Amino acid sequence: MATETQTETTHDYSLSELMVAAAAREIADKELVFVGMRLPMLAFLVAKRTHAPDAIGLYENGVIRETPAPELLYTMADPPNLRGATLCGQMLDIMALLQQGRVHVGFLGAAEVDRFGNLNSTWGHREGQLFRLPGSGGACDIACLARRTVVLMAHEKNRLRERAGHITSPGHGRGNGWRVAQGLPANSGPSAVITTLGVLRFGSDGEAFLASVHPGVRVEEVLTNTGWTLSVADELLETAAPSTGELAAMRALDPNHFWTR
Amino acid sequence: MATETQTETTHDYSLSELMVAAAAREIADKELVFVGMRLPMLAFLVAKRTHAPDAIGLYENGVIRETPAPELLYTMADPPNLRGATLCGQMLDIMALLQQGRVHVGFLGAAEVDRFGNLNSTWGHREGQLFRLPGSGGACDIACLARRTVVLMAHEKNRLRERAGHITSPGHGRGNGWRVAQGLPANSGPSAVITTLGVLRFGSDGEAFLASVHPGVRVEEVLTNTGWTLSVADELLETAAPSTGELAAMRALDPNHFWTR
Amino acid sequence: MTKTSKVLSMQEAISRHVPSGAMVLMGAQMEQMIPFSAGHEMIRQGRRDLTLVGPISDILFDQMIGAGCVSRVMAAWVGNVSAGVAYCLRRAVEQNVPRRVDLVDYSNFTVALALHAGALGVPFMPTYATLGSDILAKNGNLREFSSPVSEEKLVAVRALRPDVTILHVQRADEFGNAHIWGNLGVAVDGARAARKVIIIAEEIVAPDVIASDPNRTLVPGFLVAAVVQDPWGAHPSPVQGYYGRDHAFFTQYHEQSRKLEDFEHWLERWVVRIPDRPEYMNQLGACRSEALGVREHAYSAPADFGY
Amino acid sequence: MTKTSKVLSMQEAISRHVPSGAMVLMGAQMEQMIPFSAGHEMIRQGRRDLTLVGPISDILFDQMIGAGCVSRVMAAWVGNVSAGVAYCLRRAVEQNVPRRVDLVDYSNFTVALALHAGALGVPFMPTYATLGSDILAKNGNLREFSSPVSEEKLVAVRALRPDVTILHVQRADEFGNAHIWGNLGVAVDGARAARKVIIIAEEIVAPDVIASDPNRTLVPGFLVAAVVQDPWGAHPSPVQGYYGRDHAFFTQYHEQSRKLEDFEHWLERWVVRIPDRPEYMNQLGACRSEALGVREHAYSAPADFGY
Repeated sequence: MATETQTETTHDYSLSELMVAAAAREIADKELVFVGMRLPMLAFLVAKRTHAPDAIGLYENGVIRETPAPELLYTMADPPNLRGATLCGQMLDIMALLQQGRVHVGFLGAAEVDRFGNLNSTWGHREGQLFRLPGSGGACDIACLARRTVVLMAHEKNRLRERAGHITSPGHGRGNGWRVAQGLPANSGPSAVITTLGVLRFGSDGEAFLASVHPGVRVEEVLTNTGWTLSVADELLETAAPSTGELAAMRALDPNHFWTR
Repeated sequence: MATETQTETTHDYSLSELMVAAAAREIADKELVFVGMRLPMLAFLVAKRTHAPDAIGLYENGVIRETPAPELLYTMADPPNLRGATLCGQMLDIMALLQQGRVHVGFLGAAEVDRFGNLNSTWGHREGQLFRLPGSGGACDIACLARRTVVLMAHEKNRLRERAGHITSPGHGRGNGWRVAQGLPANSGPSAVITTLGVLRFGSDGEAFLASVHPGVRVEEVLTNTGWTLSVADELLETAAPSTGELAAMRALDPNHFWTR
Repeated sequence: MTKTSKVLSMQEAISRHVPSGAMVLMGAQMEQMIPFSAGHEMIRQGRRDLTLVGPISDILFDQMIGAGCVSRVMAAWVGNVSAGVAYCLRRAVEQNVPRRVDLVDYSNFTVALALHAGALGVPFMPTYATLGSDILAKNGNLREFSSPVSEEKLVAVRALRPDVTILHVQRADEFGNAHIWGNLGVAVDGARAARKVIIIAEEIVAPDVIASDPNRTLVPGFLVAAVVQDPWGAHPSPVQGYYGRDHAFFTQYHEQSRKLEDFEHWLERWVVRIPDRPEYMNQLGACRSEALGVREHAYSAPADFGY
Repeated sequence: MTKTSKVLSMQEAISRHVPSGAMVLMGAQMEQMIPFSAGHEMIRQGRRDLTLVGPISDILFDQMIGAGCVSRVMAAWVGNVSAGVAYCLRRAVEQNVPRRVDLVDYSNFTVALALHAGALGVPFMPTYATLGSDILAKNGNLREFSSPVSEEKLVAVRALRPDVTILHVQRADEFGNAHIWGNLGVAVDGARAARKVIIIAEEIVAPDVIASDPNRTLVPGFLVAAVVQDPWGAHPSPVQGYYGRDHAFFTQYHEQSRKLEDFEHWLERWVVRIPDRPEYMNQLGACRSEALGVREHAYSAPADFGY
């Protein structure tokens, strides 16, 4: 590991806040970002207020925003997200930008992710029982068409599985050029999976590897909680803690920790 | 002939006015009408002010109007046609209604029409020389997709040809189910050709026949000026003269006879 | 002009235009302007075997599934956007309670494209979306094919034409010409693809108001079968410029729909026993509705259509 | 925010963003808001080998063809809408004067669909339009194919992505966010399909004015390469809310372009010798411009984006 782990550090930030900060750093300035809901929405707003002031947010309900919404959003169609938007239009207006390949990064959640970054948000399973989840929403579209996708999810062994039970949103499929063989755009696909324990990235073969662990997390803990034999980066990093500026931004946006509880 | 021709009648209306009135009568009340420009535009407005007050006008630049424009229009995008419109939108909004089969009747002009109602508005010919015309505009789309199409044009032998030199806008092709074989919608196609001499309609085999002659026109005159051996209806009619109401409507709209000179 | 008004009461509009077995599009504007009052009236009138269509549904579909109105859902996402899963959907799909519901899974984009194809009058729309997914593998309305103009794989999204599209809008005239603003989701194509459109309006205004801005008239009246004036009909979802989202109501519904028995109480209390939206708002209370009202108006700059 | 203004002079905008050989979309709003001032600047800067794209062109394409800027036109209709044929087009096509121009004939709908495909990021759009026509037979960008979801013939309209789309609009902010109202033609897809967009605005207004009505912002600034403030830049075509159509100018052009020599005089007088639009308007005369001005304003009813 590149930096020493400090297993007993007293954090002055929550795990959610760490994940939001890590997600925010996946956005470069001036990029077009398919924002989504919940933690990614917060991550986008944090990025806007810190290192990526000119990032542009796309919301699949038909909204494009260059200025951050002035209030906490519970949904992308909350009135503060529409007033003063760059553009309010149809879902197709937004999806068109995605399909043109103009969208740099999209954020996704999922019930399951597998070894090749395929996502399941349709059918969960618990103790051998299938249970129904809400479904794709725009996740499949973003996973197919954004240049990069970033997933945020809890790191649990039955959610990081060798093979997703249902491919709601294709990642690298079975690896090794699978996306291109399917007809998906070149230079698209999963870029990072930010979990409650660390950050996974993807090799050129399409397989996930552990790129960083969160402060205080042991590598063994990550491996034990992953449903396949997870490779570890030669130069494993420690996920950088949220900066003061990032924390200030997210707390200003979500003072009651609705999304970062 | 159903009514006696009166070859020496003194008309108190112009030939253009007769044609506009005949065109207006092709519109039934509450129909969706692809209006076009020039005489058809006037015909639509006349219909609105007389027998078809609830006809709805569609303009391919993206305008839908239920109320007639308050002034004479030189183009469909003249400001009076937009103010107070039912809808202003994109060309696709209008073409979508056409392709859905919702449009009852569309009006077209052409340089040439042939035996089966195929239209040429791309390449003219005069004394063996081809000359370039403006092209389809929306004519081809309307000819393909409207339930009925009505053509207005001058009746000249070199314009009513056995076979159009170029099929800009398909009519009944070569007749006998040709449209359906091409993949065009069932129950679509040419309905009437209103010329300076009479009105042609189409048999179930797709071939044009003379359905009425304008007051004062002899059948021989029509036949001589048609580039193929034109069939004549068993019950040939005389085109009804414009009514007082129709004339009043068109003169109110075009007092200086810009379109009906 | 001999035009006749299309204004009906909610009861009449649903009674005349939404039969059992119909394919109904609701929630076209995503989390905004969900036609809850129309859905509730369908529950009260005992509709059965509906096919519900929409990109997402923020609890309305869940309520109608729980009430037994639905036999099929064609959607990308059914749940509770700010609170999580849809319990009635889960009970229906996992346990056939109160009855079996077939889910036809789409992505948001492919729902939009299916309606776009319907609106454009073509049998399908091409897309790269869903390639490689199990959505493509399992949804018979999505089919892989080869591009006729390039060496590419594409997905053909089969056109959908709902029997009825129900849109909640800010304002309309009595003939159905409707102004909508804010995020539009699939409202435009949803209306134009439909065989019938029902407009639920916060306000019915003079035709001149609508005609003053024909670019905002996203649904022309000639496509509309009925217009219902039903203020607050979208609650708990927001209507831009009229009221905000009642987040707490969504959270409460989440808790109160977790168990079947609790859901049945919720349904009785908020739908079955309620005759109409004014009574619903009475029950909600003036205090709550005032808190959701507009605190600061923000009017659009005028566009001059003069000449 | 570190955003920088995109405002350029017309000379700079054309010089930087419209090279010879480019595929340029103009006239997207049909007979409204034709970017004459931009086209005239291209003539003055001596562009060559342009491919012009548009559904129709109300004399602008004819002028550019006559000036020798154009080697190809992909359009449905090139002429003079109120007066008739386009004489420069005819001379070019029939006699290669001043140079040969290739015409790729479309219908209006297929131009719109080609741009729609470009805007949607798919290789083609399906349609029934042009089946059975010589337009389909002769245009290589239209290809018949079998529907992958039904037993039907369809036409695949290949996507077009112009190098530059030039839109004349009512108002924009300095970042290119543009409000357009009235008939939109193919402006929305035309802008979104393009690799670059140049906005020619009657007015540059504060960003707040644009942001007050995000539903009217049909072109988001991040797609825009340059914004030019050029009042009266669309004359003789109309700009709703700003000025009417100068019908007489179209008629005069018709007469004055009939003969090559007369056209050359016209071009010298109205384009070559004129440095910019203010000088053009001086030459037109205040009397004429006053007559074209708005006599009666007609403002849109406000939409409330508040909450």
